[in-house]
Amino acid sequence: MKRLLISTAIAGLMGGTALAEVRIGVLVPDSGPAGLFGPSARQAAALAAEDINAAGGINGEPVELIFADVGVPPAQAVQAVQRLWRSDGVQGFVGMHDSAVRAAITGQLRGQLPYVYTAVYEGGECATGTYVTGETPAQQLAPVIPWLAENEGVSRWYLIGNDYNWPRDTNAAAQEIIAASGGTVVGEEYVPLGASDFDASLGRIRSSGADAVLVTLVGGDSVGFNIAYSAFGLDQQALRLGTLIEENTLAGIGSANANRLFASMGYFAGIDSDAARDYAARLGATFGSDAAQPNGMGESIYDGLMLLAALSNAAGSLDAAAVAAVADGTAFSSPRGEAVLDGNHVAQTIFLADGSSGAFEVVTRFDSVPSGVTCP
Amino acid sequence: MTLQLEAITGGYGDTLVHRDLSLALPAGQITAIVGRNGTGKTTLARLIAGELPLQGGAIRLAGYEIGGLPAHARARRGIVTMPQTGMVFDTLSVRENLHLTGGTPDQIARIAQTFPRLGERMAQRAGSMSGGERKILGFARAMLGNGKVLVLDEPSEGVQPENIQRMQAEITARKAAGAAILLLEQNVSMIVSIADRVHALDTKGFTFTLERADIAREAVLAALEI
Amino acid sequence: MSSDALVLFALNATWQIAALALLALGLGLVFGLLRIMNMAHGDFVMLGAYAPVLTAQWGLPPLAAIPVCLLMVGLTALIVERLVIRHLYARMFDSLLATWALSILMREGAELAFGPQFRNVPLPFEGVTQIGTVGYPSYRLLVIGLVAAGFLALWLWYRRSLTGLKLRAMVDNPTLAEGAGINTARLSAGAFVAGCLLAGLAGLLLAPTLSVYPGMGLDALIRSFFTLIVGGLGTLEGLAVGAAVIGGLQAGLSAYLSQTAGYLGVLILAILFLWRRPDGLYRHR
Amino acid sequence: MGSIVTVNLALAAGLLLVPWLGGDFLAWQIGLFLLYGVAAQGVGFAWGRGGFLPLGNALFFGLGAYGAAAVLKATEGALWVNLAAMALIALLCAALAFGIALLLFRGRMGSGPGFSLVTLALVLIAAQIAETTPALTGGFNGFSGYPPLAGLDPFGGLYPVIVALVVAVTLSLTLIERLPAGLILRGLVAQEERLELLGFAPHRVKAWAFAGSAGIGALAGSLYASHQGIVTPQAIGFMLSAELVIWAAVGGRFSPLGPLLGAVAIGWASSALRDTVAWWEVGVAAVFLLVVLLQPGGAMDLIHRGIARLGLTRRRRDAPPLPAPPSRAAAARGPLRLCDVGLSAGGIRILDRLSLALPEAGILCVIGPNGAGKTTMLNAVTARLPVQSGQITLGAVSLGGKATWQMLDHGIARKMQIPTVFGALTLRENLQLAALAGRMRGLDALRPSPLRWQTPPVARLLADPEVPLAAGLDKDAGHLPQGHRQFLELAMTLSPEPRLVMLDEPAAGMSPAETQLMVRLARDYQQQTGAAIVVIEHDMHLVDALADEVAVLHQGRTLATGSLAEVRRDPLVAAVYAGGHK
Repeated sequence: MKRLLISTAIAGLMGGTALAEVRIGVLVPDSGPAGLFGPSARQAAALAAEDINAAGGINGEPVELIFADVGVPPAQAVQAVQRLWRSDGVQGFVGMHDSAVRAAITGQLRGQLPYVYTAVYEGGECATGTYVTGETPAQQLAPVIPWLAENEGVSRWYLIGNDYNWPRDTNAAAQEIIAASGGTVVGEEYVPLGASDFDASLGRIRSSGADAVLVTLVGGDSVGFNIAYSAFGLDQQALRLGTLIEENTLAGIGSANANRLFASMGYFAGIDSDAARDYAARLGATFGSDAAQPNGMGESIYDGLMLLAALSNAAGSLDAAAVAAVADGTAFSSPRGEAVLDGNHVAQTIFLADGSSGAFEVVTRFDSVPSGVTCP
Repeated sequence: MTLQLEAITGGYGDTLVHRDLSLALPAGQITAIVGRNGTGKTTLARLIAGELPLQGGAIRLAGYEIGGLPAHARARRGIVTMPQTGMVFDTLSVRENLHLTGGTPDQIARIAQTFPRLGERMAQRAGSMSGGERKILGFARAMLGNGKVLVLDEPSEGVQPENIQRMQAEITARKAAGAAILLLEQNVSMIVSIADRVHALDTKGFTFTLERADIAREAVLAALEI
Repeated sequence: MSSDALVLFALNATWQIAALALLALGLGLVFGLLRIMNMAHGDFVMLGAYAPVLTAQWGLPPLAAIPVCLLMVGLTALIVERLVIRHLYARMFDSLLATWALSILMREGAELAFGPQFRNVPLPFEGVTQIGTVGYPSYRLLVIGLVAAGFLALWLWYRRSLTGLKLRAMVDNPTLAEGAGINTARLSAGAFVAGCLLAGLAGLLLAPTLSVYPGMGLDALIRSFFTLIVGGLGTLEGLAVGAAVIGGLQAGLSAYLSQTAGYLGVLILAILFLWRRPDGLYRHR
Repeated sequence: MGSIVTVNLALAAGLLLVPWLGGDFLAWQIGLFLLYGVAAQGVGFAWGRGGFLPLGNALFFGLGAYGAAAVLKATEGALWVNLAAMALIALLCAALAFGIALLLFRGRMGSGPGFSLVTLALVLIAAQIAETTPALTGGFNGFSGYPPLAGLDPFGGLYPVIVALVVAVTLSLTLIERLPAGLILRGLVAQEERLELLGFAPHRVKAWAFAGSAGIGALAGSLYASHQGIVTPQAIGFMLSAELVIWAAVGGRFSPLGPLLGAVAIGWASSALRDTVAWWEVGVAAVFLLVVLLQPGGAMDLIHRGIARLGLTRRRRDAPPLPAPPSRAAAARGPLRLCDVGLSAGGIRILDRLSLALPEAGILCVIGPNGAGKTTMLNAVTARLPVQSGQITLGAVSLGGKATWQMLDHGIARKMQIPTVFGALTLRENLQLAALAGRMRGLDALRPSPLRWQTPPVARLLADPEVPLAAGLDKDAGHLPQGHRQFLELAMTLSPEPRLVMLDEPAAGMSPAETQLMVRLARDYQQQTGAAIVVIEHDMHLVDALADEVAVLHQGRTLATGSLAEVRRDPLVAAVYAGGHK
């Protein structure tokens, strides 16, 4: 990790002379609440750059990554974006961060540079020049809810999330999918970010008679909720499905509290494929003891870079208009599997994993799941 | 033990109240200082106690320089001060106030006999007592423990005459036990009754000294400019 | 409301109150005795919560978490007192700002030392205790019991012991306390370290019920603050009352309206108290 | 005045050179930090000048930002409509802050942390609302999709507008320091009690300061909306509030430029270091800690000291004094009467149905043993302590329920037992404040000429060769010896020409010569103005020299009144003094 930091720092300082490279800005959270994804995201980016360069680079030029910390308020995040763009000559961006930062970045870029957004999010991003590899609610839920209904026999859903855009939009999508699968929503509630007391919610879940709970709490809130959930023995009553519970969050929850805790994402460290195993092995080989726990949020940067490279190679340059002209249908592969750009989102593989053992075990996979986002 | 103030200088920050003031408090003697308000009697008490930093000079207790010690260390060496105000812990009970000074149960029982008002109010919060009663409690605190130098700042203020008599008896007893006592008082009768030496203090320093034989009401009143 | 629901609500409210009282205890001690607003309080809670994580990492038996916690938190508090707090005893704003800077330092330091990821502290024992027909997590009941016993013991100690007497004397009249031979500088240092140790122990006890990560202190700090504001800054009784009001209000509003209402309700209550009853419910003196 | 113009011209020129030297991008970067800096200037103003620390000033920054964004969306870039709306938003924020501060400071809340915590709670509430009402604010993801102010490009035309705001705010803050308003604020921090006795309402002064602080924050926020093109809950959150305080502290809260410097330096350094140095946050925290511990005046304090060492500070020229307008205190009429006044504190009865009629003119000396309630009586009259029973009337007017600061308008002025002067201010400034007392109206606080007012009593005192004030007018009052401090406080007490002067042990700590002077000055004032003077005194020589009448207080009651000889003969008085008390 330190070596990587230093090398990127040096690369940044020497940047002025090394003109024969394609510079990509990589926006990752090093600080703030999402800071725990920073190390895995940086490592994913490093592996992607290695792979891109090994395959001939972007349009024949080696790729150079310039990182910026976007785990900060939007106003400071766009400072970094502007600096990379205007001072460091970055030609395209890949970013994994929250939606507020994304909205601020698209407002600054205004389609002048290609920008790939890779985080799980609520859907609906249609800004010009912006491409999205992150999982949408439709992707995470549309195949999964019917599957759980069929295989786990659940139909009475309780929706709980933090009180902001992503959980609300996710639950709006969930409402439709649950109804379509023949289930009912027996409760829906939102708690403020940073909540630490879930007793009242757990009481409501118990009395609602729910047999499944869709958890769209984030970070520490999710950890706290899931610990209390098991303490009250609710795992016996209802399974949980999380759309943002990755390996770090699961580690915080602990194996003792993870009985019947499912998660639905495009990547898990435990995916049983050559690409995923190879990815994990290379992380260990490259970063040794500094290797961060691979997870869907961090790994998504790899996908983003692969998509940007594929787009650029298809267009022959990173010019925004040229990229836009060829974008639709561009395919790329990653540890997640194959994905194809459909509009400005990707149709991708979604995995459903069970965390009961304390580590995610993939239960089933759904290929080429569409994003459900159609832009005008 | 004798307490010796050698040319001490001090006050409140930049505002110096005493400059090069010298004074000896011999063991087994009651030394009184009289003077109008604002001449710095309380400041002197606070300088001796260590509440205010010494800005010059030395304070020696039996020859040992204590002018640089913090207040609690001076207290542990036997310098006991009864301040003019804030002489008791208002939120503590009377018994706790006495206990804190190091009074043994026997001593506390004895002082409670001497001052029956205290004996009746052992469990009461000190802050709920009248000003005079708090003076008595503050005085009793100073009398407990093993003070070798007692600095008493207006102990009789607001106290009933019969209790002033008892105070005088206590002070005299401590004198007999060898304590050096500094009495800062405006109560002329008390000074006339028990003081061995009286210094008159003005804003410029000590103006004159009366020895035991010369201490008479008129002479002390002259010092007070009444 | 069914009787089961009522019992569950009562238990939840009790748990809330116990947890709040436990969290706020160290902060209340430091403020009540020293008039220092320790903005780094939450970070001492965080440090205490990491003790079982480190103990497990080093392969020590679970009970070793207690000495590890005391040592780690105590040493940090001692250094902090020496370098920072000691110089700020009479400067309320400055102590607030300095401990706030400390809070950032400790949080960032923890992130560098322990990593940014969430840690899980397993419960020392699993299980649910039946109270009537309601099952309640046994560990929570244990913590409630410990907090109640601890408060009682602390109250007795504060009222009856010589050190407690010296502390009360120092709070009442520091000058006179010095005059009575009490080394207030050392007593203050001791009080600060004790307050931090209590914060650390709160972190240790609550760790199995919380998400443990470097930034967890902020939430602990804010909740402790509002407890103190309502209870009145500075007495043990007030702290218990404050925890009861805040915990009860939050539990009640969360149960009958929503979590957001509970959160806003606590903030509004705190403002009302600061405005109309700055001494809190339990009047000091 | 010259230096203000120079500094602000240099600031404007320096900032306007940024895009020319460093390019539009650098100007855009600096623009954000300047806007933060302006909001931090607001915090610095409240904290450094007003003496209270707002921990939630992002509330006003955020309200300004959201408000401006909504206006920009609704009005689609009509410049004057936009500007008027932004000004209105800033005014509304200022009014909100004024109301909050008035409510809070009127109660028992001092300038302590209670106020800070309320502002913290307010900003937490605001952030929660902003985050959870997507329909109104765009929620967590932010409010966007509006044009910038007058279509100005954030990378071009907007920057000069930001610089204009920075210079306007800096200029205003610097000017206020040189105006009566600034002097009053400094007096507030230096010695709130004396300011109140001079007839200024501290809670109103603080409310004005907080309103200014909030208005500045809102203006910065409204330009921030244009600069960013998106407003998210962070703009109204706790973290930004906290950073505003850090910037103000590190840059220097006592100087208008300090917070600006702090915000630009730390903001810019953070943005440069964030991506390469993992320790940057630790570094900022460490710098903050060191500033709090070692350099409370922040960086600007160091710079000021450096300038002072270089000898670059200019001496201010003294403008000739102007005659002060008539004082409201001089117009008051009616003798003061205390009727059965009862007052207890801490469970102890201090005034016990005290009745005392003061003469309408002449000097009354109040004597009595310690603890008789003499000073408490003055505290009851000046409303420093609440009277629990009985009545205090001035002519036909009841003084019950009035506040200390209202007493001067009733003609009552007071000198305290321990002289309270504005220690951090020079003698001249002390007297300037006293000249404003009872005479200043409305906008006088923002005009320079009231600082040149000279009042007849002060003019007489300064002209008196024996009074030791005229020589050291530019020294800090805090460095005066005790006796001189008494004369300064006397000058300030007499300056508003009060009809009732209360002097609490005016000769304490004075030499005999000084005491005689004090007697002469009090006598002179009484004869020149025909006022009533109440003197509390232990020194019988002084009482003898001064008193037209004497009142003896004992255990909270009036024991006797009459001439000194009469009360000396009174057997009750003799009994009280028999214990040996004077």
